[in-house]
Amino acid sequence: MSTLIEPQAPTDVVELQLTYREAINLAMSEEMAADPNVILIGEDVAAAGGVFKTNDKLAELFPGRVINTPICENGFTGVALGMALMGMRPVVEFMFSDFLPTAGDQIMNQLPKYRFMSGGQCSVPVTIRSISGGTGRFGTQHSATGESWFMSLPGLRVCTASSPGAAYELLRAAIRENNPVIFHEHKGLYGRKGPVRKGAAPAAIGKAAVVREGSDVTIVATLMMVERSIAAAERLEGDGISAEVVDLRWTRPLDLATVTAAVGRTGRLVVAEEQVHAGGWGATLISELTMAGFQWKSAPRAVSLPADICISYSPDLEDAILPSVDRIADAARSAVKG
Amino acid sequence: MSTLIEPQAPTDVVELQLTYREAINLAMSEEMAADPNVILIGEDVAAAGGVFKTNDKLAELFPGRVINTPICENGFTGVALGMALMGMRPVVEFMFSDFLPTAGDQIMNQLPKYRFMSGGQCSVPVTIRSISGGTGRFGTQHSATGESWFMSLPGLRVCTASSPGAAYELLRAAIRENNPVIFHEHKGLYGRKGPVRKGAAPAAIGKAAVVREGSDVTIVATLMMVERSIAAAERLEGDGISAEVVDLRWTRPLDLATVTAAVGRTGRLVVAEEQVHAGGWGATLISELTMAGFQWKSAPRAVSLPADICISYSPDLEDAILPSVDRIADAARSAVKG
Amino acid sequence: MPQAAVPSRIPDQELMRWYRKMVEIRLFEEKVQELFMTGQVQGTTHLCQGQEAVSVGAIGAMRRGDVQTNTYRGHGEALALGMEPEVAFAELMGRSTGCSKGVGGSMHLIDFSKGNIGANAIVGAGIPIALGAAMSFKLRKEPRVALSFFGDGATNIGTFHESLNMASIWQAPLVMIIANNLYAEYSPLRDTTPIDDLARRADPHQIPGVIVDGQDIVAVHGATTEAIERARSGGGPTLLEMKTYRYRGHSRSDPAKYRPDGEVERWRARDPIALLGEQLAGRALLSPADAAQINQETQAAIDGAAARAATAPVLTLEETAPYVYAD
Amino acid sequence: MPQAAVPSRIPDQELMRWYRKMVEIRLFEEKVQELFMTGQVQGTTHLCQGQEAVSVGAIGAMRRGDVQTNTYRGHGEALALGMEPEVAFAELMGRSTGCSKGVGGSMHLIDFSKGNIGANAIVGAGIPIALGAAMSFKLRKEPRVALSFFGDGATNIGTFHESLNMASIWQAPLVMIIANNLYAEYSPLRDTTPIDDLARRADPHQIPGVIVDGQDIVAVHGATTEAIERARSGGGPTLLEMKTYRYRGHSRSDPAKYRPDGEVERWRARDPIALLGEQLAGRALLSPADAAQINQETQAAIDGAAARAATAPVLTLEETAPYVYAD
Ligand SMILES: Cc1ncc(C[n+]2csc(CCOP(=O)(O)OP(=O)(O)O)c2C)c(N)n1
Ligand SMILES: Cc1ncc(C[n+]2csc(CCOP(=O)(O)OP(=O)(O)O)c2C)c(N)n1
Ligand SMILES: [Mg+2]
Ligand SMILES: [Mg+2]
Repeated sequence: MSTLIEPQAPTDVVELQLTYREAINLAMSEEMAADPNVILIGEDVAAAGGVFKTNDKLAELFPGRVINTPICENGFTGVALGMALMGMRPVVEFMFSDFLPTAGDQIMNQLPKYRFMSGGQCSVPVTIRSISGGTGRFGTQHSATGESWFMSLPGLRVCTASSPGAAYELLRAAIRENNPVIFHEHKGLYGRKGPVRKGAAPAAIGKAAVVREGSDVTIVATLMMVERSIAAAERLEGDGISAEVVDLRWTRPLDLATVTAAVGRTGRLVVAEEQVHAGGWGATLISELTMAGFQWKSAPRAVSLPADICISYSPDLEDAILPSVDRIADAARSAVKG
Repeated sequence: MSTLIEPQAPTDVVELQLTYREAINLAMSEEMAADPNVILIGEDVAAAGGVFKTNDKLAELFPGRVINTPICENGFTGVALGMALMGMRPVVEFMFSDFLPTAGDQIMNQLPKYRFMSGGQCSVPVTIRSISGGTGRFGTQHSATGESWFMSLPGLRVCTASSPGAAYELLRAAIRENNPVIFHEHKGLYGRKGPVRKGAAPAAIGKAAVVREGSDVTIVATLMMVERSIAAAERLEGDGISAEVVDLRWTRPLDLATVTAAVGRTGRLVVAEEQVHAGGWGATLISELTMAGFQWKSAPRAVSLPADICISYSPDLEDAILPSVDRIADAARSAVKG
Repeated sequence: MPQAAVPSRIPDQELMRWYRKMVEIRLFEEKVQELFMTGQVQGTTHLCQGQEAVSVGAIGAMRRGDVQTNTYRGHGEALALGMEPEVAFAELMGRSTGCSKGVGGSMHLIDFSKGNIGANAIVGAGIPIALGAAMSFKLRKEPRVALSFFGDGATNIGTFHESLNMASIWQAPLVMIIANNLYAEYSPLRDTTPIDDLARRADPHQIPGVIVDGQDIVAVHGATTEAIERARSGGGPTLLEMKTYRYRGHSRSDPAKYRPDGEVERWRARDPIALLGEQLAGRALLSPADAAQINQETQAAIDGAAARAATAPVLTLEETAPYVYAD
Repeated sequence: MPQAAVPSRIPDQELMRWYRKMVEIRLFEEKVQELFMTGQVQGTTHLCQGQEAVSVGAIGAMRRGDVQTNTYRGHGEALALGMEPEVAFAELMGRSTGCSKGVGGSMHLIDFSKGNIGANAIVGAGIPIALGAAMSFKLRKEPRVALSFFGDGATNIGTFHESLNMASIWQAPLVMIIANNLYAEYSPLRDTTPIDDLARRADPHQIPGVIVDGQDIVAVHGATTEAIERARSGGGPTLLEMKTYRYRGHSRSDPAKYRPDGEVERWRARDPIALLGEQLAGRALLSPADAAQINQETQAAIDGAAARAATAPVLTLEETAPYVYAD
């Protein structure tokens, strides 16, 4: 991670090959270098660098600005809110997204509503970085993505990062955003390597990205499901099916424009989601498109977690429950071929 | 509330005219009389009878079984879970549904997952009675229905009561259910009077109810939106439009069978929901029906809270933000007439 | 348990200002009750009559740049921080001229320009928020202090303890103020809390906990000044327990029948306004006629403020949209 | 701060049982580490080596019908409660013969039939659950007690304090046991907690807090017996702080570099198994040869259990569905 030792002001865009972990680390160090109000707080974020080591070296590079907390998610999320009210831009790390509910009050009643209740007197630039998702064999209480838990809350923004490049550009956008953002990292992606455009502009808030073009069917996905959808699309090529893949990126706000344009090109939609369909962004997208009178060439499909089964520890069971490349490809195939 | 003084074992069905508050009180006292394991805990539930007085006399009728708690929602929800593991059937009152997130961990990580994580060794018969919704001028942090917040969680059941009769039959079902149920009462309905079939069987878990028949358009609603939908349907009669109203009753599980049959009769759907559309049961219903290949006569419509505005205290603003009879009728009319 | 130190002598002028402010709060709350009865204020309100010395005394110890959070029972703090009664009434009436444009209401009298950075409707939630403000001061090496006001009932929710612990390890410039009015809604303290002296809850977080006579504004001011100056000079947080009482029920729908006979009367015998009035009389600063005149003037100002507030417009839903997201 | 009373004399047989059980736990955990390295156990594990006396001593004080909750670091409690190592290994390997059918894994060794009503992966969450169990005993007038095991780090989360408060006002038959192993993940206690003696946290909830030498199983057993019997006889809850240490890092991915030089060695010098071994040797109950034989026998049993566990089948997804909802 030699790129991180001497953070520089972003100048020209340089393409690097970084892991997802390194991309997050780079985004953190650049934003901390650019603005002294950016700080990082959370459990074991300092010397230890976080449980998934995304914060490596930050404590050394930015003395006093990387702050370990006791175990008290609701409390330290409230602390971040208070800091933000006084002009700081705290980034808060949650070790696992399953712990977001332990800070339920601050996340649902405080962060999103604080500005509103005051009649717009303040802003709340807090970024919660939360470690999401399965494949780790962490069992029932440590494997949720939680990417749609808070998508109904006005005042909040919810972001998901699917690749090193996306993580770099999205995290910088989240930190610069003047409203609270829950930023989901996927624990199964930390080791993935990919291109990162160092120095590129932060991503646009609320914008989805077409990550693969195609003409027969559109697959919309987030987090780890994006790479699985791309793999499915590659596999479908062999069947003569051209699949487009959209990385949704934000579950609040939903980028209906990009998704509608994409599905408009293909007429067919598969949502690939590492969550139960009920109450999620996949259902919301399908509902919004249908309400807008979209003419489906074939009924949209969802590849999701089962409605009524929890995630197990057992590796075989975890593999069986997560949407697979096969299941995504099958859904897309049946959307096209019926 | 003389019906409550001497709870009797339910025998024949007697139709009474009760308020929603009295219906809940009757259900509580009957279930407490029927099973000594049923107890009630929460803030000020005992002598005070709860902030909305639904627990009137219960503490006197059932000495030692109505237990006041300190203000610590996460803690006392965990207490209820522990009691349930030992064979009790605790009912927990949350003063306002906005406080459910303060017990986020117990509600999202413990109640629904406890049985699963143990490989089915236990059951968790906890009922959370939660006071939901607007019209009270309670402002931004005391007006949520929260009826869809937990609808994605396997292991949980989520119920809503729209009338005195429904409240009576549903609450008794919830208390008898061997799995955790979040039972939503609407604070704007406590004074409503209506028929209650005392002694009738508890409602079926997960079953919606057609509360008004009609042939042109189906309106699906919960809580206070049910009476507003019925009022809208009555108004639509004047326009020659015959509207069916379905009280969804459960947001987990969703009764797709009843809704599909209903919409199958009319071909048109309006969801009337006191919540943001994104991530809610309305979106999920529309998505499920569309994925199942439903042939819409016209695009389904949602009457919801705005996606990006919070609820205000100001009475005018609260009235403006809540879905009104007019808005529901307009949506149904446009579904039918285009 | 340390008791508050004997306060240094307060200038007469200052005492008179406090007296007037307490009267203003008292009459403001009376007016709110009246407006409630006539439907001009709706929903709920949580009046603070009886607790005026806590709000005015503690806030009197703040300096420019200091901030505080409070609760749904926050009218006293809002007025003590200098909110105009008209602005507060407008908020309670849901008018656009309210401090929070009428979207907040009685539970959210907020004014950032006066250091009033939050009035929270969730028990306990304001405490870590104040701690966060304090930590921003510490990190930026600004000589500023944050206060948080909350009730006895809030000392049973986890967030309070989490905040004590963090405040201690970080030695944050924070002063936590319990207005122990002996009740949380309908529950007497002893039903929900196994101790009487809540200041003890600071101890296992290695924070000084101080019991203060919350009816004696001079004691309140003295103890808070000491805590604030310790915080400002790097000495870390303090927990102050103000022993006080609310004369009315929890909220407008509560007749407060659960109180033992004579309790209200015993507390009224130590009314904070009367106590300060006696001191002022002792110093020949306030005659009965002066007191009557202050009451009269204040009442007139309150009545005028309420009347003016009632004429302001209400926002449309669209006009509230910009308050959701900042640009 | 009360120190544990001098315990009454424990029968030799019982001491020998404890010794064997501690060795079983020690070797079980070694085997888990090995299985981790070979990929037969995946995800994460949190080993309890060094803390065996806490689990075995405290659980030795329970009677039939008593229950307890513990945490992700709960292998010691599970085995002390009598879970067969094969069943535990099977759980860690995700097999259908595991106590939780393999759906739970290392963090959820649960067996209701043995009073093990929960192993929780959320810090602090098991405490109110144990309190609920205790309250059900109290309401039904059953002479049963609930225990809850958790770590030092858990004393900073709100739920812990909420539970102390409720346990006290209700005088619940609950014994809360802090295994203070000086670290919460990578954080030394002193970085996150302003005090050393966590038993103090009981005080402002009017609960006895007792400091116990967690390496001395006789002391652990004595203090827990006293607390349990007080609870059983209506005397209310107790908070026990067991001073102990984990030899390994927090979880399998942690090399525990953050420890000061010599610390592990100092704690190993007071190894709970060695300490009890010395006592037993002093009573002529355990020769070096006996100890070696126990080790050998236990190792063979552990190896056999792991090997057998590895042959069991894994459930299908459909087979796990009935564990979600009860009928
Ligand atoms: C988390 C939460 N639970 C419950 C409530 C409902 N509630 C509002 S005020 C109150 C009592 C608070 O008592 P206390 O802290 O003593 O403050 P006081 O009202 O006496 O000023 C309760 C239970 C709430 N607002 N937030
Ligand atoms: C609410 C919550 N926050 C964070 C975590 C992550 N986590 C798991 S164990 C642990 C440290 C707990 O330390 P302690 O309570 O001392 O127990 P020990 O691991 O030392 O046995 C942390 C932070 C969690 N599981 N739950
Ligand atoms: Mg109080
Ligand atoms: Mg520890």
